[in-house]
Amino acid sequence: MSIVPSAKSTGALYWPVQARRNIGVRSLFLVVLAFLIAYGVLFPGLFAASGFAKFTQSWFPLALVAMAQAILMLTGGISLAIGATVSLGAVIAATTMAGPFGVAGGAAAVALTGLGIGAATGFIVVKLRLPAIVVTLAGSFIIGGAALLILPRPGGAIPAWLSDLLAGDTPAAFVLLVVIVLLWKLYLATPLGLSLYAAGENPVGAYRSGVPVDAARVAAYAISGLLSTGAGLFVAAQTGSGDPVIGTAFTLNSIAAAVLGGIGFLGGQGTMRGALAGSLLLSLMISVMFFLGFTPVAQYVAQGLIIIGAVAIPQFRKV
Amino acid sequence: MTAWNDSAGGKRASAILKSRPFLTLAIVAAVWIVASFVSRGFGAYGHLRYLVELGAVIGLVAAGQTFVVIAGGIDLSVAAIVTVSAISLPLLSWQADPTGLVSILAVLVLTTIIGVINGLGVALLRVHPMIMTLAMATFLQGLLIIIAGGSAVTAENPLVHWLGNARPAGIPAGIILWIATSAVVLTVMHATPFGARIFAMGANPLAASLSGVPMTSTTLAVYGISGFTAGLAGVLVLGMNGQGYVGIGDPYLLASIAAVVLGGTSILGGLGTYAGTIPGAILLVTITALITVVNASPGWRSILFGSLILGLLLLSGREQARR
Amino acid sequence: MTTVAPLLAARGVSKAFFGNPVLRGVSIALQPGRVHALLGENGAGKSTLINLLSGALRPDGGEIEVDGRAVPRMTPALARQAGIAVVQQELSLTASLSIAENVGLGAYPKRFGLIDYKELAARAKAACALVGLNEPLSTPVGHLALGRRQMVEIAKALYRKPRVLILDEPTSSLSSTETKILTDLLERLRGEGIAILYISHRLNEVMALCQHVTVLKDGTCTADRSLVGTDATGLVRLMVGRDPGDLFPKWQPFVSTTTAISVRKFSAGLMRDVDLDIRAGEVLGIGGLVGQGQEDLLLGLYGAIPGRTASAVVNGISGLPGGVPKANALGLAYVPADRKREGLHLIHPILTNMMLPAFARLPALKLRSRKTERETGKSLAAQLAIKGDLQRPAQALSGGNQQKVALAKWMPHDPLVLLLNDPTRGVDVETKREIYLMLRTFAAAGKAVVLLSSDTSELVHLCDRVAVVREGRITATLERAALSEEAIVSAAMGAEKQKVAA
Amino acid sequence: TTANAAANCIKGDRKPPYTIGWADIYSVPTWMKQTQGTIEAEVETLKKQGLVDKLVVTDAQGDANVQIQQIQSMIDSNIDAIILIAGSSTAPARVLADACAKGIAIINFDSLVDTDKVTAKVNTDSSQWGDQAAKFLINAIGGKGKILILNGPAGISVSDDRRKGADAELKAHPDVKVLAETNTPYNVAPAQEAVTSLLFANPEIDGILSLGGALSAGAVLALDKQGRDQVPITGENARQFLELWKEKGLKSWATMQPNWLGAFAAYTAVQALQGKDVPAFVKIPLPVIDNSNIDEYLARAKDFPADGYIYSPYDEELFKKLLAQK
Ligand SMILES: Nc1ncnc2c1ncn2[C@@H]1O[C@H](COP(=O)(O)OP(=O)(O)OP(=O)(O)O)[C@@H](O)[C@H]1O
Ligand SMILES: Nc1ncnc2c1ncn2[C@@H]1O[C@H](COP(=O)(O)OP(=O)(O)OP(=O)(O)O)[C@@H](O)[C@H]1O
Ligand SMILES: [Mg+2]
Ligand SMILES: [Mg+2]
Repeated sequence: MSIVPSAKSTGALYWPVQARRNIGVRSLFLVVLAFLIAYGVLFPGLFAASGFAKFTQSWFPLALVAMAQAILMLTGGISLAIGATVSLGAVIAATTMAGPFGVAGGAAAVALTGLGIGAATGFIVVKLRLPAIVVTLAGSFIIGGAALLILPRPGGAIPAWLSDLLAGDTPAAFVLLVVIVLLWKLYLATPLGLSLYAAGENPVGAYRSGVPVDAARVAAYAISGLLSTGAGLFVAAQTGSGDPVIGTAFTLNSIAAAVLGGIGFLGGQGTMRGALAGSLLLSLMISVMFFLGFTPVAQYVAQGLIIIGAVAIPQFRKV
Repeated sequence: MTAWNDSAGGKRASAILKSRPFLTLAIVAAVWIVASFVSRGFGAYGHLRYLVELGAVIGLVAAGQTFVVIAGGIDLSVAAIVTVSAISLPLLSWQADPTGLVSILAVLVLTTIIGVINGLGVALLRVHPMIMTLAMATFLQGLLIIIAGGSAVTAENPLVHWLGNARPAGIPAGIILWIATSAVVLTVMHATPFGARIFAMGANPLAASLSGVPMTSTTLAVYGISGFTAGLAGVLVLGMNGQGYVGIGDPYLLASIAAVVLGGTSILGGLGTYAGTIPGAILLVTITALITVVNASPGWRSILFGSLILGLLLLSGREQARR
Repeated sequence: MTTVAPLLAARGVSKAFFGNPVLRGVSIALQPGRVHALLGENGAGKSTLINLLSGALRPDGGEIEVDGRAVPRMTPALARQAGIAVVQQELSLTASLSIAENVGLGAYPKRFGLIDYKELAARAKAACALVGLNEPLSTPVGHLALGRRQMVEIAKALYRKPRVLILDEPTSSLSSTETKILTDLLERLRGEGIAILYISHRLNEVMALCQHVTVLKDGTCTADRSLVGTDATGLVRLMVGRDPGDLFPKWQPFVSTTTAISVRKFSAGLMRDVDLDIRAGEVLGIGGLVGQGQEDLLLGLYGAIPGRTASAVVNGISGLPGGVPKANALGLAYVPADRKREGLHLIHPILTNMMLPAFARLPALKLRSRKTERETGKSLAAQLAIKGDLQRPAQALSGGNQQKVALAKWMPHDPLVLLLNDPTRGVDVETKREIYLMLRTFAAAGKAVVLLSSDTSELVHLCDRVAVVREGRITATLERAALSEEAIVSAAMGAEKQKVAA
Repeated sequence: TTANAAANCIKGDRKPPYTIGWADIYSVPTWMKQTQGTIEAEVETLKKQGLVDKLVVTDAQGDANVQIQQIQSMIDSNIDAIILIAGSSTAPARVLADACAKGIAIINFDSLVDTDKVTAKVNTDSSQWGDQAAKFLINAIGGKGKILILNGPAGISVSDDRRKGADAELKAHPDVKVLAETNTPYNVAPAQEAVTSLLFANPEIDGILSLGGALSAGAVLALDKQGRDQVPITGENARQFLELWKEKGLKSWATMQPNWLGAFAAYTAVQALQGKDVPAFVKIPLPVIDNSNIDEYLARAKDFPADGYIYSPYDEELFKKLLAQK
């Protein structure tokens, strides 16, 4: 251990703390950067306004669900209901926004549903001490069932102006993502937000230190639900309508993105920027493989290799 | 775990009665009894026998999954392995193998190797099990594109057909296979040093390795076993359906995990028993069958299914505090 | 002084876990300006008592009083408001958070609802300075060595500006320098009128620091008196209820010419190019400041981390063991310092923990014999005085008893070389005595013991030789005749480079 | 569409040879592989004619969101034509509109998208499918009796359309009692499991209305395993089902979603790119398999995968005829 007296002024603590957290994900950042460059070379249109807009739009929902999963995993939880929750969010958006309460009413319904589902799940997992993986598996059937009740088949509608705003040739998705990341940083700068880490890694110690462990975990589930239905709203806007099974694939993808980004399963390990980078890699991979002209078989093989490689290579450098 | 305590007779009996496996079994029985009141034919002997036969497929997949989960991992490639097994068996059948045994063995070797490769990734590349097995499932999809649909000629494998359809002494062969597998699994898990190593590895890998547990070989063995039992399930499911197809294994991924956890094995590793997974598997097929015979819209059915699992989870116990 | 209402007190508290009584009608009163020692054997209920005092657990009976007033439902939050701070043994830290964020955890200064990092930095820095913790405040705690984490835990308690400071074995993983800083600090805090409750198994510290003592035995209070006029022997008598013998067994020279382990230019982890001979029949001590690479030395020899060497002979076989199973096969055994994380499977039965090395080396599919396991377990428990049902999970044992289990599991294998990483940390005197006796007997049987210890007196009185490690090198090897606490400390600090040959 | 106006989305600025993008939703299932086989064969023919130089294939792995991203990439790479089976009947609408605006020929077949912004949609009539199947079954059980309905996954428009298509017939025959309905993937195993449980719960069953895929084979196996007599059943052209039909002497009727829809989509795309007018919706008449022609199908069985579908024969003449219909 280096026993270096701290010469830095005490005022600047926040930024050094942030910088130290990058250490674990640096190599992933490099991989992502390499893919970004490859994408830019293969498709120069990426740097045009519309190319950039479309690219961020296809990444955006995955980024949201990766965050939704990561925040749970940071507290030592997990959700297999993310996909179903995305579907429910999409369905609610597509059935309410064209109705009497309009876009604002619809957005409120989507947000409240997400918060409510998340809080309920969190309550069951945290207060009743049931294993999150099965609770959320059961939850995925219940939530998915609710989506089917609301919209038994794809349909509904999102006002065109909203679709154009969120998923037209505008950088709205990117701006939204920046705002959400800022909000996350803000949340992490609150006592409740930061206690996510303590509550995830060392709940007993955190409790003894006076951290409201249960509240922090339930809040994480609620935020996760909000992010998931939010992703659903965006997907609905992006597609102009609702589909009760549109979110299915997001469950596993969100876990893959989070783990790829260095989020551990035991709680308290990893950072949100890592999870975001993980989701970006998953999204980039699809487009890059297209432009490289991979056949489906090659796509499957390459996808597996990239995922393993991104996780294994940093491990090797540690040894 | 309590069922495997070494306490004296009476204490032991009460421990068994209080144990998770027994509790799960009691819940299965309760669901069966209630369901046969709701629906006339549900409790018929033939139906129960069929449910157990269906449970055998989940039970076989979940056998390997139990090993993996106890060892602190998870195997997301089991569904793809079941499919690979069911699809490649006809391709590997040939004339010089009249009983079909050789082809079955060949397939099981193949799926075991797939499992061992998972283990290599986890143990040597140190890729998280969830990621490693997810990537493996992706690879296997690519493999399936190549091999699926190649079985232009239905290759009749007598042993596979027997497994899927025969009923020696009135008991479906699949159930017999399951019972035999369960006996081996329970013995290996609870009565051998290998089993003890797996529990140790799952509860605290660092302490296990410092205690001399051979981590790499144990990990390879655990994932190999999972590949093997998933392969076996693929053979059985092929026999029961007469035809393999892409997607035949899909239902068994979440089902195997759910059976393991409903049976009381901790998803965090280190605690559990296959004795709980067995009723856990039967519980799942029972609920699925129950949902099928209930007349409701797909949405309500899905909600009912989820609520039942949640309710039973509440009954069958909570995760213990850890760390 | 006794007329003042105690800042914090327990009145006749009882606590049982799953029907097993752990505390029975225990009372304790913490007065301002007094360091109060809480003594007792492992498992006597000390930690449980402080958990009651600090609201982490709720008593089954009796009352907790703050400033003479009963608090019906004590919680950690209430305790904090009442100015009670607890130093738990590295328990309450979060590895991924920085030092400052750990120190302030649960009591962050706020501005507009956000953590005020500026204020946090200032206050954390002040708290850290008190305990001599000078790493950058942004360092993640996970990057710190165990002893430094312990200092963070203490800083965390001080950060709360407590009126009552409770320390549960704060020195067990501290080096002597760090211990000195702490004792000086406690002296000062006492002078400022703070009430201090101090738990330790190191009686010399207790003698030097404390004014009053409460002794617990099997969950009841057996003594509650002033320490004035009591000496260390008297203390031990209070604790064990009879006359203590000598803590350290009589040292007898053992002449042996065979070397158990011999390495040249050995590197592993922090250790660089070390030459070392470990003789059969000796207890070789490893000393030095915490975190100089001592642990890597043991782990490297044990094959648990990769090591390089110019030449190595281990129990007659040349070459380093490539991996733990190979090391075990060569007769090496390792007992880690952090028993909870590295030594034990807390959720598994005590018996299973004891049998694990056997499981690791038996043929994988040979059927187990429950009967033999039970018998082995029973005899080990008897040998090391581990009481109670061996089917309980190891986490139900008190810290000291956990340590015994971590040691006991190697005994059936008759290791030729025992690599011990601070084996008496948190162990009560009686058990320590038993362990010391065991180690000497072990050495006398012609086997080698390597004892890494943070307790210098242990090194002085128990070892045949002590190798002192500093910055990854062995800077001195002190033979028995040259062994003294001063010699070890000065070698560790590098005050003078010495190479004393006997 | 008037006679000399080009087809929808076509601007006439794209010259042969064309690059065709095949946006597959999930390439692993056998039906999809067979479909891809017909596309590849067709593309080979078109290549020989110098009309096509490349077929780009993407696989969305069942995820409608990925399919959208891949279609976007196709647009970005300025592809000439996109043929697709949609992963959602609504989701790709907006990205397809973008493609259409760029003058890319879009032929959507099998699973359709609710949008006009495509060159053409090609499909059988799902509603008619349900209607004809119900007609056959009701007729086969003599206008009254107890039936089970097996349907594909819930929440998907194809299964919903087929089921709705059966409604009118069912309403018209109040003596036909629907005992139970199930939604499962279009596969053998789940159908067999569901039907077995339903048979125990409802000992008297007169017929099974099965709405596609390999569901019927599962139902037949379930009856067979319980030693029950087979009942009239509808189905699709899955090879396993057709073989069971013959083996058990079933009273059956089947139709199909011909795999050559893929080849036809590729053909249509090139036609449209060349400035030919193509109808916005090409309705493919449902081929019917019944006892009169099942032997013809089974005679060709060995050319098809054991877990595949025996589709009706096709040739360019057929394609021309289909395009000519108004
Ligand atoms: N949560 C718990 N569940 C069950 N038993 C417990 C629990 N906590 C403590 N015990 C038991 O209570 C007894 C007292 O434990 P405690 O930790 O208070 O002892 P201690 O005096 O602190 O010992 P040590 O000196 O070893 O730290 C022990 O026998 C321990 O096994
Ligand atoms: N939920 C629990 N179930 C069983 N035992 C527990 C539980 N929580 C704590 N214990 C045990 O009770 C004892 C008291 O807990 P505590 O955290 O105070 O440790 P401790 O005795 O001070 O240990 P150490 O001396 O190693 O720090 C410990 O042995 C701990 O492992
Ligand atoms: Mg204690
Ligand atoms: Mg202790």
